[in-house]
Amino acid sequence: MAESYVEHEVSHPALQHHFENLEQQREAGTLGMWVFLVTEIMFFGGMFLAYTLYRSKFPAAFAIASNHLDIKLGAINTAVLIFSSFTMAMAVYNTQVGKRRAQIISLVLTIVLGLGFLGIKAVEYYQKYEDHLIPGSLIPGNPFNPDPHEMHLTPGGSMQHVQMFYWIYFAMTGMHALHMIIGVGLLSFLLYFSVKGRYSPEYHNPVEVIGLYWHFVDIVWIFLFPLLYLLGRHTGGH
Amino acid sequence: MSEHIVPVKVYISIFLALMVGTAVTVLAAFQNFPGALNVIVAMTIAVVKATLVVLYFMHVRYSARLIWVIVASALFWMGILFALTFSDYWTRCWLGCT
Amino acid sequence: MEEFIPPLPSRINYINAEYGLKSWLLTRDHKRIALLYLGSITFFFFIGGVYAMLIRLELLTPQGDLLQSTTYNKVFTQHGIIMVFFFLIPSIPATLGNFLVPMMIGAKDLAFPRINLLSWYIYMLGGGVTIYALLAGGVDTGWTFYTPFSTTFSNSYVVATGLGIFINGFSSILTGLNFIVTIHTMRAPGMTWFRLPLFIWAHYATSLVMILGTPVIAITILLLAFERLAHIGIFDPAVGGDPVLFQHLFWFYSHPAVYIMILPSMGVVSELIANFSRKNIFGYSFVAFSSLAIAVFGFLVWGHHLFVSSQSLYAGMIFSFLSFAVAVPSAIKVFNWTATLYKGSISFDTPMLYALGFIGLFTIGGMTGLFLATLGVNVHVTDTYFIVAHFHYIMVGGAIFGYLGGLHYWWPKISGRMYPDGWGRFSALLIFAGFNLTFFPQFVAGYLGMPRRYHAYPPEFQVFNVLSTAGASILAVGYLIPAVYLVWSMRYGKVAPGNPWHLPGLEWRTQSPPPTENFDYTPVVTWEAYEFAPPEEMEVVGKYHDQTAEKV
Amino acid sequence: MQTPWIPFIPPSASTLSGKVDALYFYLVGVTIFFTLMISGVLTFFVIKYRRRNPYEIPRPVAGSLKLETMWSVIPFIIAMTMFAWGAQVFFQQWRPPTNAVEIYVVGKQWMWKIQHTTGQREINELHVPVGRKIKLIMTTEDVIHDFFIPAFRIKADVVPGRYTTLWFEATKPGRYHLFCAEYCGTNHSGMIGSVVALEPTEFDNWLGGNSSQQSPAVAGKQMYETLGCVSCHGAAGEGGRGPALEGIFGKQVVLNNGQSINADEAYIRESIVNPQAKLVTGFGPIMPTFQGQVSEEQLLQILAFIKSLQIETSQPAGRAASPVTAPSPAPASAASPAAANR
Ligand code: HEA
Ligand code: HEA
Ligand code: HEC
Ligand code: CUA
Ligand SMILES: [Cu+2]
Repeated sequence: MAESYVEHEVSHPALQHHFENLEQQREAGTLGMWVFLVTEIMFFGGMFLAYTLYRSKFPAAFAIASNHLDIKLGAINTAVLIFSSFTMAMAVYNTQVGKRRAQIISLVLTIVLGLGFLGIKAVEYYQKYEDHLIPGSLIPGNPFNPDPHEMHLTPGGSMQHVQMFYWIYFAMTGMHALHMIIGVGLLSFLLYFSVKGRYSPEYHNPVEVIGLYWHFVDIVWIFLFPLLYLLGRHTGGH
Repeated sequence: MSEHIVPVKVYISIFLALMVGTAVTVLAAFQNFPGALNVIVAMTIAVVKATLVVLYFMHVRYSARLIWVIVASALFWMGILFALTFSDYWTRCWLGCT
Repeated sequence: MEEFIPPLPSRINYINAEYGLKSWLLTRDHKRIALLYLGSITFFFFIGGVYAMLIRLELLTPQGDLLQSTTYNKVFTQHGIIMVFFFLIPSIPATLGNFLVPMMIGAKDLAFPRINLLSWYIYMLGGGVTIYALLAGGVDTGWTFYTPFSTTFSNSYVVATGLGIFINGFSSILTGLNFIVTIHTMRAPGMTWFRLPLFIWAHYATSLVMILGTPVIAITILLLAFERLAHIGIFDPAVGGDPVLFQHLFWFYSHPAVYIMILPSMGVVSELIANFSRKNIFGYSFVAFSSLAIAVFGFLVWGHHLFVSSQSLYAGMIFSFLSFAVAVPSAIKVFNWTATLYKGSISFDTPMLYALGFIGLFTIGGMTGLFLATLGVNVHVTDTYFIVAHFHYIMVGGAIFGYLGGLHYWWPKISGRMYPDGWGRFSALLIFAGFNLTFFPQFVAGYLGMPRRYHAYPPEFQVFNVLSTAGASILAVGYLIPAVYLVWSMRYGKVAPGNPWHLPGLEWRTQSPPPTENFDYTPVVTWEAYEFAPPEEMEVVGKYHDQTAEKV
Repeated sequence: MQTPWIPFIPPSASTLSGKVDALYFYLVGVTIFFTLMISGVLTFFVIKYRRRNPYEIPRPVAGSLKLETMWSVIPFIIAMTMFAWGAQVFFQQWRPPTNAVEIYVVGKQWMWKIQHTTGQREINELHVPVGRKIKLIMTTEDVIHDFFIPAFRIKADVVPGRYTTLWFEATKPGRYHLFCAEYCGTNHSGMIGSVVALEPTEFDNWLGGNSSQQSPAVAGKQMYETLGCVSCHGAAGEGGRGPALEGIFGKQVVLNNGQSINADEAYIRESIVNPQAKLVTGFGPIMPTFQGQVSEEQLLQILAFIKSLQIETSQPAGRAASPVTAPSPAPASAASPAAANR
């Protein structure tokens, strides 16, 4: 039981008082984000479960409903999001190697692509609104009431289950979009501090951590796209 | 635990692979594969894409073992949620449905 | 025994470091945040307790004469919701855990102090929304919110209450996240995983459950709220959904949540048993790993709440089997605690009385859990008072006993004052007696068939209900006494030395109350957990160690 | 209560209740054993090793792998005995015997509506004969309820949109509690009633005294006609624009996606309220949904009618393959739907 104490290092301005050094702070930040992403996975997991259950119960209705989604916009959006993930990765890279300008450009691009994704999503939502495909009375005054003929309601599908598909669709893409909006907010925050020159090769944990979040949101979409837009296409894509 | 800087080349190849994956999954969706194969193909491609993002964009390939454990446990718990819920739904009719 | 500690000039601690409301409301000090939580959960406990007394008074007579049936339904629902989500889940982690996790591992604070403060605000916001819902008209779905009653048929404030619980969930997630990261990255030099006090292991396991389970209840409640508002649904059979899916998702969280409630308490009891018998815990690694095992296996058994819900018979068997498996780690703990006492030097301070009470009552509560996990018996006793008795034995007799024991044990550290020991022991015994009188008769009433959530009941059950209500009155008094003397002691209690019990834990090797950064220097740990030594050898590892907190 | 009052045990009045009680006593025994053992050892240690001197530091005791294994394995084994026994009783509770008399139960906020196959209706009361196996086919019109008869040690949720079953064989005549055990709203505690178990002869008298009512199958036939099912499925279910319904109950039906499915209660119910969900091969999606037009009770009646169709069909093969729904042993065969069919 010897008496020994660990002295503080000379500290970096970004070092918070309760950490010993930047390395520890970085480790904590990254670990924190990963743990948070685990909660996100479970959060979406509940919806994926509901989706899987009902698709297996009502395959025909889900195929019909899914065929009515705009596959072009969906695919474009997937590309947009993957691209934004790439620019995000580049933002981290440029910070790590200390290229300020390239770092700012990558962040701006990521934000623009993120907004682009949200814009396209909004167009899609609007189409669904026009087709009266918003389930239940989510939008008061515009209840779920698609034209059955439009829907090509084929043998084995029931309108009720089509509506259920759309509820799951809106719940999942809506939650995803919410995460995108939060992500764009976080990126703007990063951009602001990048312009002020806060991040450097020694200290860039926020860029990294927000990058992790952004990639996670991308991954969710990588699953949503085939599940919502693609499965059931082969039964007769309209 | 000094950090690993991934070269730009790797990022670009991953990006391209993801784009190709997207194209393939769209094309595959219109093919009429037998049985449940459509689902399997679509999900396999999605899993591959997600793995690429996790390993390279999210740097897990170069990260501490703890991060691997975290990623694995998230998947494991999703697995629990699915497996045990479906243990109910799939066996409901074993005794004849009512 | 204070001779060992040379009196030093009184100095600044976390309480008197800064003054003013603002310094509290904007604090990032985990110890102050713990006190903020302590105040708020006590408030919610008393609200929940008043509801409990209303339940008990109503059930004094078989006719529903005191409250109307709608009111009664709201009362037990709100009792359950407040006690579970706003009292018991945050109780130990957010107060004792918040205060002690950094101190026990030799850190200056939690990894994310701002997030820690945020979690308190989220808790208060969630609590505020819930209180609003209660005042606006209340909610009558039962704390389980089963659909389609909650989505379609109830006309009470389901959405607002759900929102409160949803918000509150994030506070729990953030606390868990903070603990996990802190325990991983901020242990003092020499504090290896197997030198961690068992309290830390328990909190680590609890945090795992918090981050893995809570998001699922969050999304479930959110979907429920939307389904109610928009008349759509994956849970509502009228529009093609399956109400049993809701039950799966609800219990996927809420069963593990019962381990959020009990694991921290088990952690406290491990500390108490070891420290008040001055023994290293018997089978340290078994106790540590059983916490993790409970956290992991706890996720595999949720379907035992669905045995009669029309769930598949085979799923029922799987869940029953796994429920029995999860009982084994609990058994390991109970036996190791008992064995720890062997050849110890056992004192009977108030915290130890609570710990001993815990072991006994938890055993009864846990064993009756096995009744419920036994399929054939479950069919008869589910949704009767047998269940009510089971979970109160664990949640009140177990979890709250652990909480009160811990609160007394660390009170000198938290407040810098001693509580009156005589009163402490007296109220511990009173609570023990009142508790058993309240809930034991409910086992009997339950097996006789008295259903739960009944506002009026057939007269033959009255005798058990009278006993129960009598017990609850004793219990209420028993809870009031500590509330009074603890508050009293903050001002008038004997000043506590840094290490009043002469214990080896890091939290005792600094002054009471601790300074803002806990230790003046980062301590270096060279001893094992629960390595007892003569007091003069268990030296202080922070620089100063004074005996007297400054009197305000 | 007519049964003798055994302390702390509700009246035991079904073939199952003794089995549940035996298991329960086993559990009580194990619990008492462990509780006494632990509190006994605890008390002993606490007294024996109480602190005698404030300075004493006991010697640390190392753990013992042997002990740890012992107290993990033994409780596990004990737990497995509970599991196995419990599962065995559960199977008996859950698997209805094939030759049981069916009774329909519909839960509704806040009452139980019961109908016997012979037509007698009851509310919040259920008359059953002693010594005969009874199977309840249950559903609900609104929220989840739970049919609980403590004296028989059985209960099961009734779930909207589904059919659940319970079975029992009463052993002692008497009047027993019937509770709703799943919280269902304002008057949950008022959703109670009684189960009256009668000696078979008394029961037959009771049935006879109440025989003016239509049997569910007859009522179902009327529904079948007024709802216009006849126009597609034919007057006696012989088929037309829609598939034949004769003898379909309990048989495999081939769907248009090539799968085949057992035509049980749930399937027939779904075919009526949501006909598009599963289409019989060779037929288009022309059957309209009847959701909202028929109550759960009426659905059960139509179901009874469709079931009854197979009694008269000359295809015993179809019946043999099905979980046989034997004709009710009750005497009121005059009200049998078959007769009405002719
Ligand atoms: C802190 C809370 C807590 C804890 C820790 C537990 C622990 C356990 N619970 Fe409990 N439970 C609740 C809170 C809790 N429960 C609540 C709130 C409900 C009702 C919810 C509602 O519907 O409102 C409930 C309901 C409930 C049910 C559902 C009943 C129903 O609705 O039909 C079941 C069924 O299996 C169950 C089982 C168990 C088991 C097996 C354990 C085990 O973990 C217990 C393990 C402990 C021991 C076994 C004791 C120690 C061991 C020994 C002394 C050695 C001897 C051991 C052996 C021989 C194995 N509980
Ligand atoms: C942590 C969880 C927790 C705690 C601590 C308690 C504590 C208590 N509970 Fe609770 N209870 C639940 C969780 C909890 N309960 C849950 C989840 C349910 C299920 C709800 C549902 O069905 O949806 C339930 C249901 C429940 C019922 C069943 C209701 C029903 O099914 O109809 C009953 C009945 O006796 C009951 C009683 C009590 C009593 C007497 C206490 C006592 O221990 C409380 C004692 C405390 C005080 C009394 C407060 C302190 C003293 C004062 C404030 C002084 C002032 C007092 C007076 C004016 C008298 N509870
Ligand atoms: C407009 C014509 C029409 C009417 C009216 C109609 N049905 Fe049908 N019914 C069909 C057709 C066509 C099918 C086969 C396709 C399907 O499964 O939906 C069918 C299938 C069924 C089935 C499943 C049969 C099987 O072999 O699996 C049942 C049961 C049924 N109907 C009952 C009813 C009842 C009861 C009513 C009245 C309340 C009714 N039908 C009214 C046309 C009709
Ligand atoms: Cu019906 Cu409770
Ligand atoms: Cu449980």
